[in-house]
Amino acid sequence: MSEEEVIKAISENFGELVVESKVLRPKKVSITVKPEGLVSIATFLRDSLGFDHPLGAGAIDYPAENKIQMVYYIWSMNRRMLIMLRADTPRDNPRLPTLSSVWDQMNLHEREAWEMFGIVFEGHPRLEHLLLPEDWEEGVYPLRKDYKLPER
Amino acid sequence: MLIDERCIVMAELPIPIPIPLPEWVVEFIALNWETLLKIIIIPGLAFILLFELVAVWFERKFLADAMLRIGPLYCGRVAGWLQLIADALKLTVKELFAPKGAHKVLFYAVPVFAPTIPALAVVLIPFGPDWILFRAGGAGLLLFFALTSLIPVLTILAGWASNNKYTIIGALRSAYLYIAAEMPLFIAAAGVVILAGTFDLVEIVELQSKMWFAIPQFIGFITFFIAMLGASERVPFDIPVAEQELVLGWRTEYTGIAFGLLMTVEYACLLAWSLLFITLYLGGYQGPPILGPGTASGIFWMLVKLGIVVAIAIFLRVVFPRYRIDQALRLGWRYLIPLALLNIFLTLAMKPYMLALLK
Amino acid sequence: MLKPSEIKQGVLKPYTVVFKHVFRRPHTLMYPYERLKFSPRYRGFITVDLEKCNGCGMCARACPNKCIELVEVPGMKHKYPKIDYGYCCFCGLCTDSCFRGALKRTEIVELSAYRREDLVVRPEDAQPRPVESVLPMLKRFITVEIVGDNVRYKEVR
Amino acid sequence: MVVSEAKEIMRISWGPQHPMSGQFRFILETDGENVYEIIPDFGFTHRGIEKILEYRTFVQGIVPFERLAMVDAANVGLAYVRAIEDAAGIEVPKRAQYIRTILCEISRINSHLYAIGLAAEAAGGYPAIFLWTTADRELFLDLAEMLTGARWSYAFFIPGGVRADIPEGFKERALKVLSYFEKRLIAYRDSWLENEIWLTRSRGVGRLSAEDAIKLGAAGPSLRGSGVELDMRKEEKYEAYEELNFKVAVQKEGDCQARFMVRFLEMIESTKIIRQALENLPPGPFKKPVPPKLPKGEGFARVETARGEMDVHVILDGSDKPYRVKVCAPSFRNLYVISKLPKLTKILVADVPVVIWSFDPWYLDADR
Repeated sequence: MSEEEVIKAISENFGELVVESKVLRPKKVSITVKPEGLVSIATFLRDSLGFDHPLGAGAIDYPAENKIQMVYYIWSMNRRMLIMLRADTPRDNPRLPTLSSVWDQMNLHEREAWEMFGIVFEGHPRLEHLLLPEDWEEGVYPLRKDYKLPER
Repeated sequence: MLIDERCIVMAELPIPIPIPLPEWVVEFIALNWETLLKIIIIPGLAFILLFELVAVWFERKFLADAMLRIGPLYCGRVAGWLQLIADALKLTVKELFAPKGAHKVLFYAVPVFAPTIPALAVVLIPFGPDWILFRAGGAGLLLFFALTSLIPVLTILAGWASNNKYTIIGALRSAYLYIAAEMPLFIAAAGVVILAGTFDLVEIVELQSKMWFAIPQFIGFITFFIAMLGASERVPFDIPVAEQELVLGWRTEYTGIAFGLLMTVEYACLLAWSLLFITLYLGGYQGPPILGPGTASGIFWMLVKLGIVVAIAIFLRVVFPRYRIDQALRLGWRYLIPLALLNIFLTLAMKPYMLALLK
Repeated sequence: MLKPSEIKQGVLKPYTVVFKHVFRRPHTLMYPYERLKFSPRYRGFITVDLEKCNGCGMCARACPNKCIELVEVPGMKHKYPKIDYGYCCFCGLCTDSCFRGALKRTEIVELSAYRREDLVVRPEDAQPRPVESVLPMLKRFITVEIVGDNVRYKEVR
Repeated sequence: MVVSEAKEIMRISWGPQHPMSGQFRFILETDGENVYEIIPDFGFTHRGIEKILEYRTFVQGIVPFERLAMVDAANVGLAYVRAIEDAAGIEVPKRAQYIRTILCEISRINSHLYAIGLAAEAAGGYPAIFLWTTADRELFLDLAEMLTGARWSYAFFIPGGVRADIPEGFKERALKVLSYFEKRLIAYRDSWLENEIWLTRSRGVGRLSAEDAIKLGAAGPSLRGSGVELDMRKEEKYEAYEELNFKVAVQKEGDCQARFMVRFLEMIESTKIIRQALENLPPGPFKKPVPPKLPKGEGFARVETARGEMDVHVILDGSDKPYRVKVCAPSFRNLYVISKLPKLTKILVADVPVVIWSFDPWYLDADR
């Protein structure tokens, strides 16, 4: 099943939920999804399309378009293909459903995205600080563009 | 009092003592200088401390060579021999303190009493036909085992007294290990006793004049060596001191000279067990008389064999990792004890042929 | 139970192989008295050639940790780079970015100082100097030669 | 602090100041012998590399990026450089690809030697192999210093190629070092791989099955130790790995011994790769000039570092600094697998160092 078939399979089952899907590089597919369909598409990817090996997840802050994009990198072991599952949320009140039920490892990546970008993940078992110290003051999200690094 | 009388008395001494001593002291030395020599020099205090210094220096220098590095170098200009004395002195001047909530009396009692036990065990080992501190006759071997089995008791006391959760785990582990190591030692030694017919160490050594017991008792020889490593906690079995998990086992809370004394316990244990190993299997002081008949060549041969056995045991530290506690216990209970029992059956079955071999 | 072949392979062979290593030459180097001879590309202390440098500041822009600052040198017409070794990570990007070849790498690594301010080296002090000036007790330079299956330390002048 | 009275489970803190844990803290829930829970405590060495990179140009960014897994600086630096080249569509000349492969494999051998030394020392005592590996790493550090000028943090790759060409005399020196190293590997195998007590300590300990390794997201030797053949050098065919033939080291048992063996075999493969790369080194330029400001774009690179597959996602916005750099670090996933291991197999307190060091985590890589 090459890249196009994966995109076709997803668009058939979740037509309207998929905002945009394109083939970045040979064997690398990028799919942007509405937040509501995130969990269903993720379970579909894992169970029927065989994307079982999670690599990581991170967020990107676009203050110009007032959105934060969360990207999940998943690798399929038998298809030898990588998929980047993306979901956009508004910048002022970022909320996303958690994928830790689908891929267990996303639990840690979502905690990091929460403390660095402020994305609140509904249903996340334990939203706590992962990398930052416990006494990091609330509301300050270091990886956002408006947090300026003190220039030496 | 005629001066010459005192000089005569002193003249009989092998070493003339120039300093003026009170009357009764000279009398006392003149009468039993031989036992004093035994107590202080050869199998006594100086020997044990000197052995510990040389063994630690040897371990550092020899293992460093195997690891392609140099080891102590600058202390004492020649291959760092002074390093050990410097370390010992350093330990004496270090501050001595007990952790909060520790049982003070017990905490300091253990390092004081612990080295005496293996030192007492060394007393029973014959270094020559008549060069033995305490000729225990028929109870030589039994007394040795009775003494050495006191060590785990003190370890547990030390572990408990330091009021630290790691030391308790370390102390209990060393107790399990000691039991698993002592059983094969008893049974293997029983094989030798059956062959020799007596518990007296001197007679056991005399019997080995023509052929060492290692050859007829080969299985016992191997089990005794492995179990000896377990009893003196040398490398494959130094689990109680496993720094990866328990930092330093039951010795963690000790500082200063208390720590130094506990290190002496470890090396004195190694000394005691390897001396027994030599008397039981490698023919004690038997050997071609190089330094003339009698005790001199006996002591020489004992030291040579001791050097070889301890070198082999110490070199294991750089070759093998450490057993886990349950693997060590399994080795002790499942492999060493059956092997030792097999050895006893063999000796019982083939005793007449072995005796013919020995005569 | 261990089969005899297992014992020979698993116990005796490691013992003998490690024992053979006792007779090999140790790899320790007596540092202050003998010192490794680094390759000509080694990235150590950086010297500033006051004639070639025209004060363009390319090196200051290239430095990832912003350790280089252009300062006036009394008696010279324009500014020269002053390097703060407290922040420098010896990546060598400044020497590569200087197209006039004014910044040169040397093999001196003995740059420790008692105070943080002493780590800042002004351009006029950053002149090339031999290693002996930094290591007075140095006896010989060493290069590592491989002879058969052994490593030998050869002295090089 | 006691967690549950019923089973007397006590919570022991392992690290960050612990002889065998390196600068990382694990919280062990154990009852003295059995370990029921290993909770990694991330963040002790978090430096915010992803934020620092947004304030540095591309060439300057390589220096902090390499400090993610400094012991394997070449492969890690390559991940960032390839991500930028992928984003801006830069073509690297052939000779630069070969030089990059050579330095990457030298750095891989360095990293594996470091890992093997510590894995051996984790099993207890002070085995000689722990210091032999340090002694033999010196030769490879000298090789890297001859090529790049630095022993550890090379900063040798830049978008468009490498910073300098191979010096003369490098090839003969490298071939001599490699033949010496192969003799040393025989000494390692004889003294350690068949070492009876090492086998009892590592065989069957920390067993990770193939589908668990895939599901939990193990990386690199930890994945290949469980029988899953995934090596980015064969998948992505980057740099010169396409023309060089080498095997992917895979073991099936999935225990500590298998992971140790995978690293050992990978070192042998690396020597073969370096030899082939040195033999047919193509002529031509070693660097292509690249403008400081790169066009807008998005790039993704996957490089097989010594610890596993590192994925870097770079987004450029037309300026000379990256807009956002997302790093998926292999040690982060390996540490996650370690935390799930007590649920899969029985682990004793004495096994914890052997298990942890068989995954060879690099904590700065995990904390980013």
